Amino acid sequence: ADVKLGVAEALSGGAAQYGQSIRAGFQLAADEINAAGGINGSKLVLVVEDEQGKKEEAINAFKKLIFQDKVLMIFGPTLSNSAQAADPIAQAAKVVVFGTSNTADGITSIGDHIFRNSVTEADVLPVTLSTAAKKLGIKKVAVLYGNDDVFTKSGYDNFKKALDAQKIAVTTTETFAKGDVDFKAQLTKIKASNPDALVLSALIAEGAPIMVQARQLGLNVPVIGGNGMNSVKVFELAKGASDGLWIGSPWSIENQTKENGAFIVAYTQKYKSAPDQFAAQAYDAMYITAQALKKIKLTGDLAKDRAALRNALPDVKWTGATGAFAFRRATDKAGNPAGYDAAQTAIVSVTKNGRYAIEK
Amino acid sequence: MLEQQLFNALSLGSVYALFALGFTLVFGVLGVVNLSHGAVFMVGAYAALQAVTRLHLPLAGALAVAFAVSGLLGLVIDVLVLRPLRARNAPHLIPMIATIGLAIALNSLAQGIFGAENLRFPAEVLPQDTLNVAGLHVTLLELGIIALSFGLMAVLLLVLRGTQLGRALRAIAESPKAAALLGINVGGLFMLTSFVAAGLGGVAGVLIGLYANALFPLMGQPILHKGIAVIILGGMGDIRGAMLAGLFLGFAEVLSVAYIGSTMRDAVAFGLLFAVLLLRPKGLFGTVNERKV
Amino acid sequence: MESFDSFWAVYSNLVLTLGTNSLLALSIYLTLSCGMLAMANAAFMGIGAYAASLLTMNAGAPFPLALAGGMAAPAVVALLMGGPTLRLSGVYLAMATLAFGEVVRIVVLNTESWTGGALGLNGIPPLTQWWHVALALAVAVAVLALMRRSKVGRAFEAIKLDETAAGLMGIDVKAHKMLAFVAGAMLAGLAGALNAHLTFFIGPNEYGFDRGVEILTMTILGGIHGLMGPISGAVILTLLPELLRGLADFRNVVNGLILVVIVLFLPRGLWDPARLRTLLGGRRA
Amino acid sequence: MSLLSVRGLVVNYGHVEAVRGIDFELVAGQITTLVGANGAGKSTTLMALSGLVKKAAGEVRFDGEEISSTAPHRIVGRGLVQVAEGRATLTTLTVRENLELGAFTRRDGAAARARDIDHVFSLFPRLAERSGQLAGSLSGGEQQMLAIGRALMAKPRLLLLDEPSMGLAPLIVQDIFRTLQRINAQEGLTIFLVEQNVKQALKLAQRAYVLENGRIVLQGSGAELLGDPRVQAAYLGH
Amino acid sequence: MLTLQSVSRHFGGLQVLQDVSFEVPTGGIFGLIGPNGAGKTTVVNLVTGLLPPSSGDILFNGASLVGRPPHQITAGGIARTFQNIRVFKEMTLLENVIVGMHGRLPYGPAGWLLRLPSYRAAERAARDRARELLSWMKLDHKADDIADNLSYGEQRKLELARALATEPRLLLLDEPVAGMNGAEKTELMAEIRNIQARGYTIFMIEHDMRFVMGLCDQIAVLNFGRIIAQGGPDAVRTDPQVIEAYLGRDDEEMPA
Ligand SMILES: Nc1ncnc2c1ncn2[C@@H]1O[C@H](COP(=O)(O)OP(=O)(O)OP(=O)(O)O)[C@@H](O)[C@H]1O
Ligand SMILES: Nc1ncnc2c1ncn2[C@@H]1O[C@H](COP(=O)(O)OP(=O)(O)OP(=O)(O)O)[C@@H](O)[C@H]1O
Ligand SMILES: [Mg+2]
Ligand SMILES: [Mg+2]
Repeated sequence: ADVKLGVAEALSGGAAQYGQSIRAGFQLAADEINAAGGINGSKLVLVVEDEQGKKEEAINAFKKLIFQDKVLMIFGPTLSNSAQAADPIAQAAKVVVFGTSNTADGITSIGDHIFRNSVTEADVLPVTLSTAAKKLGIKKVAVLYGNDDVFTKSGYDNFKKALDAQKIAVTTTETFAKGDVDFKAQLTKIKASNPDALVLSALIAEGAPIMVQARQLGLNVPVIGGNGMNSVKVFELAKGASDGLWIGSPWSIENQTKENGAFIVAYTQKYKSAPDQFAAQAYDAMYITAQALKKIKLTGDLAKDRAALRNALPDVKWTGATGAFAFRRATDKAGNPAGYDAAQTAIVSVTKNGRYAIEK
Repeated sequence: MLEQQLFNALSLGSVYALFALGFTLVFGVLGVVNLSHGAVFMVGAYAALQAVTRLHLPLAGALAVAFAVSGLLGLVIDVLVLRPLRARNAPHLIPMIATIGLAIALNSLAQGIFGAENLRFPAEVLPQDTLNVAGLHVTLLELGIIALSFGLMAVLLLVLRGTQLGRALRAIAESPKAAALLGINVGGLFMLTSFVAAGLGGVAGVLIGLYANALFPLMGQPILHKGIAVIILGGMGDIRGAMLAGLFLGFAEVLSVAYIGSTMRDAVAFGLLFAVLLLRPKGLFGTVNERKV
Repeated sequence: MESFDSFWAVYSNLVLTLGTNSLLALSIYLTLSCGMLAMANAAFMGIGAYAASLLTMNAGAPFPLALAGGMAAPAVVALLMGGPTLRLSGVYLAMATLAFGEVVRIVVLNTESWTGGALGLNGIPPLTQWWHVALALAVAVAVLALMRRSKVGRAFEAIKLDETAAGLMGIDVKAHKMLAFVAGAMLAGLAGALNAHLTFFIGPNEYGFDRGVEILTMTILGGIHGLMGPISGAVILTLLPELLRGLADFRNVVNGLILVVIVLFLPRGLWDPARLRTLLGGRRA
Repeated sequence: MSLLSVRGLVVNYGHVEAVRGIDFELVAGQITTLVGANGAGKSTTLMALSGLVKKAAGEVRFDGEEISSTAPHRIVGRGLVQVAEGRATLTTLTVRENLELGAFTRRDGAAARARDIDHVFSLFPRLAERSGQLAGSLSGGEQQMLAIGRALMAKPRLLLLDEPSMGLAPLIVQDIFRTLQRINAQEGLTIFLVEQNVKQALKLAQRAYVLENGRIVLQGSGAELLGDPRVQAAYLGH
Repeated sequence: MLTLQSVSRHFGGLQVLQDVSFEVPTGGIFGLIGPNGAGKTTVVNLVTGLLPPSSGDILFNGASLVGRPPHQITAGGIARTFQNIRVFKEMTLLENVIVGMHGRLPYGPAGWLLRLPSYRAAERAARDRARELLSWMKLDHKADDIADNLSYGEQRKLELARALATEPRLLLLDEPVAGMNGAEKTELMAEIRNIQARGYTIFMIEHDMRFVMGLCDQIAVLNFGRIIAQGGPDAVRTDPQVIEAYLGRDDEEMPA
């Protein structure tokens, strides 16, 4: 019998560009696995739902996947907000939910059926910052972040913790809002505060124009970016102004491992465009799940199979596009064991002449 | 720093005004808050991108394509949606709801065709170099946007105030029936207005797309929100009002970043807007047009 | 029975959302029925949602008390802002109320210690039961229906049709507008409180411009010639995306076009008693 | 010589039958009047002639050509111009701009327009004093003068007037009727006048029609109808 | 009953009323005439609280009306009709009239929420009274029609019925017969006399001289914001200033 896996991602609306990458990553991995014989002879079938990046839709999509389509488990949703709303549904129904792009704190505290392989910014940003600071001799930085978005705001929170911990002074902290097109007011102010570097928590949609406008204003300091800036699109969107961006992530398009190379080639062939981190993490998540599925025997009794998968998943070790991967137990608010986060090391790279160069 | 911020404010204000001019024209003449103007803006930007990447047109050509494509879209919307609603005497919020539906459809259509991710114009389209003018960092594009928005305002004002066409448009704005009795082709001028306003929206889409270095299917939405604020603050359909309110919003935003703090930017801007409306209940240039009892 | 259970398991949320959206549509119907295009309902919904969630999460308040708080908080805010704002008319009122909503959103973003800022509030207990929503909707409809037949409802209608003339009929225009505005805020707050306890999580961006426009769209699409109008609008607008799920990537294209078509063919809204009457062949006595 | 002839004109608003099949002629160079009670269908008739409401049946010939399906702006272009009920002046435009717009369908240039504006000013000197003022700030009588002056700017061959005396002071009413008479006498302009001020209208008109419930029930010369006892009872309040 | 004490009003630089004083005695019909734009409607707007006077005082039965909102002035016993008809077009005639009784319905929120007897009784009484008022205006056969479908003249009568519904002691009529023909005017004249006979005081603005002269026992003439004459119909009719400014020196009889 086929193995039905649910995919609930934002395929339309403002988060669609991430959701679509993610779907592409899943599809690629599932096709590869099926082509290689599937799971103990059964094919992986993806049941894809659009959750539009809205929490109500995510809840509806989860319920449909769990109760109507009777999937074995669910991948998604795209945004942390939606995860906060929808993951409790899966937890209550004792269905594994595997997030590949939810980086906000607290998601895996929801319960013991919540998994993710997205490395949280709490893990990555301190490394990025310390590497850049050491190599560049940075003493004081200006901070710029999007304050109306969970992703960029929690990135900022983690940057702030790391800056405090590493005793780096902050000259000024500025914010912008999603959808802004002009950042010159903030950048002019930042330039006047004379920082050694600009710490930037933004998604690429705003991050790229920020880089361009900073350079236009003569603000030529290095930019230390969060997870959201880790995309080859920066070379295109900030063409001519993309140098000097430091980012940390488990995945880099320049990471020359065998697994990553194979992924990039396969992805580029299938979709005619370069993959990003969202696709890479989705791709790996599918393989991680496949490892667990291979270890269990599917009985056709849905509740039993779901429980078996839940129990097999935490032990999976896998080396994929994002490097060596294992799960790490998270705790809930009371400190009791809950879901599973990713244990992975970050790669720090810096942009130069239209490429990422790995620094560490 | 102050000089630079003032210039930033001027160029941001001009960005808002550029968008708002076409928007307020439809509002003024057709009396419709056309919430598909953001989508039309986006269509113009994508059309120009196609013109540049596929037809290898220079910027001027791309702008012309954007004007034509968006303008035609505006025309089609007028003929297929707004005109039938006028003919049916639809209550006044109904056309607005129709344009919301259109915006949803157009935005998703663009996503279906071009994908959700950000695209941009090739860097060769417009030199991005910074000029140093009197200690200010200024780009060619910013100067262009400022000049264009002021120029457009001047042209629109000249047309509206000084020509028979302009007088006819103002007549329609006040009363289509009275205008028809003067021999004015009301339906035709509605179409012309829709075409020109949407065309201007498309041109704004290209320039603001260049400015932000990003095109994406929902690119019209954030600026639509600001645009609504601008045209209402300016006073129903008033061209000078739209320009002034655009600048007002630009200055409010930039100066609140500079002197109050960027987290409070939108609160200050919208708080000011709120305050201005309380002082001038019909916007900056709106006349209290209610007929006496 | 089993088929109902499985239906409920999949669609309970959708059905309850129909209820809360209907409350929202009624809330803006209230102000529209008094001639005001006030667009602060999304903000009021947010204020209600935050107030109620903070009451249950931080103060451990029982659910009924939280719901009451979720209605009272926006009512107080409406009362305070109504004074200066309600003398504006038409789109100017719409803009001022939208601007107010924007300010509320930014206040929420900037009061992180209370509201969680952009991160929102997580782990809201799912206390909303189906009968809470049903009861709230039933009570709201009953009160509004009774109101429509009283001097208050007539006063609203008169103000909508001609404010000056209404004042000269002895109607206290300001007070009635304020009543409609505050009552609308309470309904929106109730919807927000119920919704928050249905979805585990709330964040400030849910209560912005788009939500405000969505609420307005439901009401206008449904029609404002009776209470069934807003409710039918809410139902259509909530169900349509679900019904079109099969269309995948292009569902919003169809969704948007359906809106346009409905409006083109039913410009007075889905629920139009006058049209129903002519359809049924009857005429007003 | 009839400038305009109407045969079997029917106009409905949904279920309401406003005009139920009327025939009449307007003779070139004459003043013709149409009188009738409130809601008789007078304004509807004028609107139908101007193309602003659609006829359900019948034909309208203007200068020999069928115009009942022609677009309103084309009808104005041919010289059939209406001064609508309730002084449809454009309140947000100035007096001069209103007059300029009156000449919208003309293509004979700004100089000709300026000449004609002076002509209107000579007919209505009050307008000259207020040429730069917004029309909305004029008194009722002045707005009515403006509306007539603006219609004259189109160089009409046929001028339709819908209750030009409504709400005006007696002095102004006399003024306006005198002016209409003068324009008709001096320039030979054909005028079709709808009035509630039945006595004045009948005195002025060479020919008159009485409309009741959408039907023409009486016709004759102005003087004949003025003496008709039925008219006296129904419209003059004797 | 109504007293204006040197009332002035300007709009920006435009002086519309200057030192206007007159007194409307109880029980009669008082006329205000004058050229277009003289400020007549403005007087009514000042009295009904739609506009505040720039200076001067307006007294109703000895109490000042200045600064009171329109609904209180209505509650105090003044009602009006409008020069440009302002009926509630989408309501039925009956509803239009019942709206006029708003302040006279003695039930509170508990009444309508619980449909208490007080509510039912008041609503029933309002309905009956509304039908009665409509029958005064000979409109009762159209009570359930939508007001928008009425002809012009009927809408004017509906406005009158609606104004009466507020139970006023003083009725202000702004050009009640504009747009009516002679027969209709004659009919309305009789109805206004009936209303007066029922004990109402009437103040009216009208350009139709036969109507004004036939009905009013006192007339004031306003020109450029000043009262230029006041007195009985015959005195006003022959006043040279009034003829000069308003009536005109027509050799023919006045327009009817
Ligand atoms: N837009 C409309 N919709 C429906 N019915 C209408 C409309 N306009 C006019 N009517 C109806 O058509 C009939 C004729 O109206 P019309 O305005 O032609 O009368 P009129 O003779 O000009 O009256 P008045 O002297 O009051 O101006 C009336 O019964 C009126 O109620
Ligand atoms: N709200 C206002 N703002 C500015 N000017 C006004 C306003 N209301 C009235 N006016 C002006 O005041 C003057 C007097 O107007 P009013 O309406 O009182 O005249 P009226 O005597 O009633 O004239 P009519 O007989 O034409 O109705 C006019 O010049 C008018 O334009
Ligand atoms: Mg008429
Ligand atoms: Mg008046």
